[in-house]
Amino acid sequence: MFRPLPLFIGLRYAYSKKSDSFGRFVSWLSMIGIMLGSIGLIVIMSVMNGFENEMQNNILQYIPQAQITADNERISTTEYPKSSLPPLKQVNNMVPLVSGDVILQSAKSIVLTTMLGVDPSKYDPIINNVYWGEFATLQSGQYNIILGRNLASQLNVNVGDKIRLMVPEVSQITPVGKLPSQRVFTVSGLFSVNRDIEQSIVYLNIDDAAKLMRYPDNTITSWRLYLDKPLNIESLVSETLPKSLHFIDWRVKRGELFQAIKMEKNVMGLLISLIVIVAAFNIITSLSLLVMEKQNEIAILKTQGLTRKNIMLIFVIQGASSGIIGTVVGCFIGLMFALNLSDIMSALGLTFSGIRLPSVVDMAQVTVVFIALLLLSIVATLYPAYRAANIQPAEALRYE
Amino acid sequence: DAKDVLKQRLDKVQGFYAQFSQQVKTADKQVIQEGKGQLWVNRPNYFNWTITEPDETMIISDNKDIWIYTPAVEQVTVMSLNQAVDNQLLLLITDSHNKVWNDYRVDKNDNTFTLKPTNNTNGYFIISVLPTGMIADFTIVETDGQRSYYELSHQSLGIIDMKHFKFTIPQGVTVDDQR
Amino acid sequence: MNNYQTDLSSTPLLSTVNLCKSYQDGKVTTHILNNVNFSINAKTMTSIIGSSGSGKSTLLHLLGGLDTPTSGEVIFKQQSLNRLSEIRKAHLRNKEIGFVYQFHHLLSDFSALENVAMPLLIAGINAKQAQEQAFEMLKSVNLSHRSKHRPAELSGGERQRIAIGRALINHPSIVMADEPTGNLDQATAETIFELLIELNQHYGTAFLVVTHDLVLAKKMDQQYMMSHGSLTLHESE
Amino acid sequence: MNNYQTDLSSTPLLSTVNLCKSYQDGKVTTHILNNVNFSINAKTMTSIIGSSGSGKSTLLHLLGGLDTPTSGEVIFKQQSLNRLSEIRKAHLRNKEIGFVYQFHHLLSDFSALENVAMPLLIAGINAKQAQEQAFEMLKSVNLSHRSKHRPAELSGGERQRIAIGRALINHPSIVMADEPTGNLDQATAETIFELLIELNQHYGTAFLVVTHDLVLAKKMDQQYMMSHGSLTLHESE
Amino acid sequence: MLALFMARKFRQGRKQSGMLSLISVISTLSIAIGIAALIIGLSAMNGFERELKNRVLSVIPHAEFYAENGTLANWRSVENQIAHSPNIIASAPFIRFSGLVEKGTKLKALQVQGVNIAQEEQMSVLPRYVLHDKWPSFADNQQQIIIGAGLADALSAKEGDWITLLIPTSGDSGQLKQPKRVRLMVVGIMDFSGSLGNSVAFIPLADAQQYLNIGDNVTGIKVNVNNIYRANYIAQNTAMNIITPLSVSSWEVNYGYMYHDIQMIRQIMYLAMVVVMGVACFSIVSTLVIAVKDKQRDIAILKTLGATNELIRKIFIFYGLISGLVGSVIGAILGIIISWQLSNIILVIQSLIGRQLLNSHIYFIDFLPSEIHIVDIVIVFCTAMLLTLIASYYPARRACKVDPVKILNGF
Repeated sequence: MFRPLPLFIGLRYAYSKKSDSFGRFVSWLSMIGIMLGSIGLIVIMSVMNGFENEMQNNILQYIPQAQITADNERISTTEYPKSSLPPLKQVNNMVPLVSGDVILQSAKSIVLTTMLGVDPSKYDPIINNVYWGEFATLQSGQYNIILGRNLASQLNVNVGDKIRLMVPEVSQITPVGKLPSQRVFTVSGLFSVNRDIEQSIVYLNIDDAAKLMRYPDNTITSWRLYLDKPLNIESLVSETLPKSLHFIDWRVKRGELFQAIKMEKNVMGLLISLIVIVAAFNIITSLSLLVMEKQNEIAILKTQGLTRKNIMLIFVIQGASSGIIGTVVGCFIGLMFALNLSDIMSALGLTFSGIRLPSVVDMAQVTVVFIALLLLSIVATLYPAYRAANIQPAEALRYE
Repeated sequence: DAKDVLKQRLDKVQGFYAQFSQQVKTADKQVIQEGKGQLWVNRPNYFNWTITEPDETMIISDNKDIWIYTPAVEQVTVMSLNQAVDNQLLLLITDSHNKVWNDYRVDKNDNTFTLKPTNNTNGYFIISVLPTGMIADFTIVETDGQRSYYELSHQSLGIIDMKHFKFTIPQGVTVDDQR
Repeated sequence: MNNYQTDLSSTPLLSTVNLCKSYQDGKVTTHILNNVNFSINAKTMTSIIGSSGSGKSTLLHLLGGLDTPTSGEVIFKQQSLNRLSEIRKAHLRNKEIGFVYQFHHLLSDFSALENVAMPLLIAGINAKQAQEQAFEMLKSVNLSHRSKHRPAELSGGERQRIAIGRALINHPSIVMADEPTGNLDQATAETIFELLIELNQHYGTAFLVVTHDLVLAKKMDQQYMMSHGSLTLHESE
Repeated sequence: MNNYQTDLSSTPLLSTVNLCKSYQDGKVTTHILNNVNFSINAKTMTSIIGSSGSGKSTLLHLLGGLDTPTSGEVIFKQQSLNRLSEIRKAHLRNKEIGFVYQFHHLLSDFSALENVAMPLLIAGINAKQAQEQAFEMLKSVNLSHRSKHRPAELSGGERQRIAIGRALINHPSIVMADEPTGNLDQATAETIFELLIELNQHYGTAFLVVTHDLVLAKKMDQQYMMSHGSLTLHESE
Repeated sequence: MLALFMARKFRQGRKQSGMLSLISVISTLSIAIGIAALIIGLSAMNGFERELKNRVLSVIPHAEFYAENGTLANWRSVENQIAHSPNIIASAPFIRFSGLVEKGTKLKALQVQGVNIAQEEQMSVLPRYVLHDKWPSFADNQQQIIIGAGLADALSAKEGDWITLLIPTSGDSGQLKQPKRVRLMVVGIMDFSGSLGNSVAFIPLADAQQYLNIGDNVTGIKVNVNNIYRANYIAQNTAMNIITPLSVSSWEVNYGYMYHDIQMIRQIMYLAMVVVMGVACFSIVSTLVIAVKDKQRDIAILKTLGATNELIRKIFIFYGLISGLVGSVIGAILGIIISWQLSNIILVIQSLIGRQLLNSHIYFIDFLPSEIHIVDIVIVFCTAMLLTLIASYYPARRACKVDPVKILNGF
């Protein structure tokens, strides 16, 4: 006996032993349906976040996330010094960069990759991944190069070996044919991150790179921006820049893979939401069943002056209770699963084609799923509750 | 025929010096490079091609190897003469007995001669040589229609001092030896 | 305690003005009530006799505002029910009118005490106070020893007395009873009837009892006869 | 046509031996019938009068095998129903006993013809033949013009006649009618009653009619009075 | 069948109580959703598997044998031995090297395969994917090359264009020679409409030997096996009883993950949909229970007319089966129609959102294939009907328990 009344009656109907066991069995089932749906949604989303996050840590962290450059992809540091650039939010560092597509040729093989001409004194994420040689060896005029482990093995070179570096974009047409700007470099270090990055970038000294690119003095390819959250590049790119400058963002080269992951996330989400929709349908049917069962008692409550609104409230509470419990329990279990997915997976001996499933929980997403399911459970009760409120007492009581 | 006439004229000049200006256009007539520099030639197979624009480069053949020196990156690349298969025009000009002549058909139109490769896989050359053997200009046409036009000026004919064809490696320059 | 000694003794508590009601069942419309005119004074005991299916229950539902008449009016304390909003009618049913049916219609999931207290809870009275008043009512229907039991554990007579207690808990001006003793054996019916009379004297609540039991009907202050949808005053005593 | 001129004239078609029935409702047992002993001969019309709730319908259901007595026996054609299996009793209801209720109880989803033919279909007779026989029956209750109509489109009287037709379609030995004219106005009640008598003569089916209408009851061969669970023969004529 | 006739009549008659008709619509709908989604999903997976076979497994060799290091010298005897090993249905020598290709200012990395033209025709369906059937004009010693569509787009090269192949040349004393530049004419373009064609090129075997000047050596021997899914196992066995040391690799190394992913998604989809159908069938249960309650009076009447419990149970089982059947048929039809037109539907969607759903740089096909297998539909249908039967059993049993006495004498 507690206030408010609809809650008191609704919950008593939901969990009283006496009421027809079958009705409660069906509402149990819709609770399980919603629970399965919420677990599925949360786990799938977290795994997809995991993939995105892994992508972000493995790839976006190392390749230039965003760059500011002027016409034909070069910018003079005298005309646009670092100080002249507007402060941009979520940018935590800005360093000069000379970059371009280069051909690396060794005795054994010839590969295409991207060179990053960097100033060794400034920060670069690869520093603590150099496992052989020193990042500091990239001094100007030394013509040293630091390769990824995978690339080095493809070229069959080691620290100390010589490889030829050619810049196809910058070539000079001579009577002896087209001579690409090229030079022999000495491998002065190797880094190891992951197969993708080890093949995608090589490090040179910024001045050596500028010479190779035949840049005039004080000219670099771009100002390289380090972002807090490279994944939401949209907000950065929309900021205004001085007239002749423009952004280059990582999506130019790497956007496709992210699109694919996002697409897969949506498709999986759709699939799982089918379970939730059908479970919501189940709430409607099981609640209607209960309304049919309780027809006479509703009539009596009406004779005692219970208003239609309260009757509706009773059945919303009654119906939603299974949905809400299903959602709460489902989201909780889903969260637990998502948070320590790998241990659960290994415990069960499940592996998805051998790869470890990364899982990162994004609380914002979980809350959205939680609220959406709560709303769905409540909305699903509206129709039967409305029917209950509209029961004609005269008719219900007449049959008795 | 035209080939003999061309050979005869070229043999008249044992060596010469000239300044050149270069203009390279794509098939759709877009200028993609303009250059300047000087040229020293001693037949057979000696030439020194010093480009001052767009990037300073020296291409020197001492009848055995070709030295390509790019001061900007402090490096000289050396490869054997016959290895530089990429462009036979210089060989044609500097050595009329070279067997490479057999791969070319020559047509004559007044003082301009067009040399077309027999298996017409690569491009072709157009060269205008005055009866005195002095080369006024020449054009290299690539298979994709790209045309490099070289105009010679300030020619002075006569044997060139051999020092122009001897490359001494400057201090601190890396040698990219491809022989 | 609701002050029931209002100056109503002159004007009737409840009256109907040529009240009609008919049901559309497929192509056939059956006329249940045609032109019923009658009135009930406060604190009186009135009975309506008629065979089952003669429209007695329909009349009760119309008087209680549970159903809307096809034509005509029901006046309760000088207010016509037709003009009241649904919420005002619900409020009226909660405060002014009690219902008792042949079948007890108690809420099977609630204890006897909770069933009796329900109208109070609906009226918004807090749980503790509602429980006390309900317990008082259970005493006056001498069932205080059964307050915790569920309807299923009670006898027919006991259930009917709980139903009556529930109908009176809010001290309504009138209680509509539709065949209250219909399901009971002779003896229990008698005790129930005595209880009604006693509560009428004690709380001054008017009773409108629909029954097919002529014996009980005669004991009321006023008797009406209902046959085929029309109501006639039945002179007696 | 079922050959009803069996040598039953001497032994009673249907009889009860101190039949009792009581309902356990929570802790309370209400005794509906106590020690009913009576018998009905084939082809006779018998009526039972009694107030509603006096156990008339319960008796009918026990006689029809729809309900099992608390004690005592119902004998139908020398067979005690208690010993029959559920299926045999269902078979008996299908072939030997017809039911007619106050409320017509027709199947709202089926046409009049289909309603009447239903017992035949249940008995396993093929649809075409069942329809023919049903049409014949509709003629004998002069409703052949309404065969395609649904119950919703028929009047009260028409619906009751369809119900009677349905009860007789399988030429049962006896038809139990529970207040068959309860819902009808006086005139229609008369015609229905004449129809019953006519069908009794025509098919020789015994009728056991439960009614509170003394006038109709008197027209039967035998009258019984039911009050408070016991049955007494009511001398008349 | 009386029960069926009754069930059908009862179902039609359910119009009156609004709630019941809506509920039965909902339950039929949820079954239809479950079935349609499952059929579409399974057809899509069948489609992917078919495309995997046609576009990938029938083009790349099932397995390859190559020398421990460098090139295979006496490859003819090795090929002979391999060809006669069990389960090997075809074999051919091949050369593979990675290099760069340049056209004008554009430069791309690629993997070049030297193939024996005649043997390739038997081993793979590659010729079928060369556009404007240019395959016949592909001949030895013509400085010809066939490149993938993805590569052609990247270089904006079309048939007849000349491209320069940069091949690494290692001088004998190991110093770094200028990469060898070979001018080749694009004689044909292969369109796999998927990621396979992005970095692949074919040249005649003899030409490859000449460019790499490895004389008569080859990189290795490629084979097709009779059971593609045991390619690795067969290759390992064959290599064991051949004296020359050979290392082995099979399609599973680079493309196996595609096959396993398809199977995994298929399992997940089937599981999810069985849950959906299970939950859907239970809304049938509640619909039936409501129907039983709604038809309580009719059941009582039928009992008075002598209907046995068995008949009543059959009536309501049919009642459930009919709603299940209606749901399943709608679902199946919907599923079949959508699966049949899946590729076009996706194209329409793509044009609406303006973006390619399956990006040809990442997925091995850039369209959504679909192939309806009758067996899938039969299984799905039977599962649905079975679940409906189970779901109908409980309410049918409740229908028999209706006590006519309670209902009929209520008046």
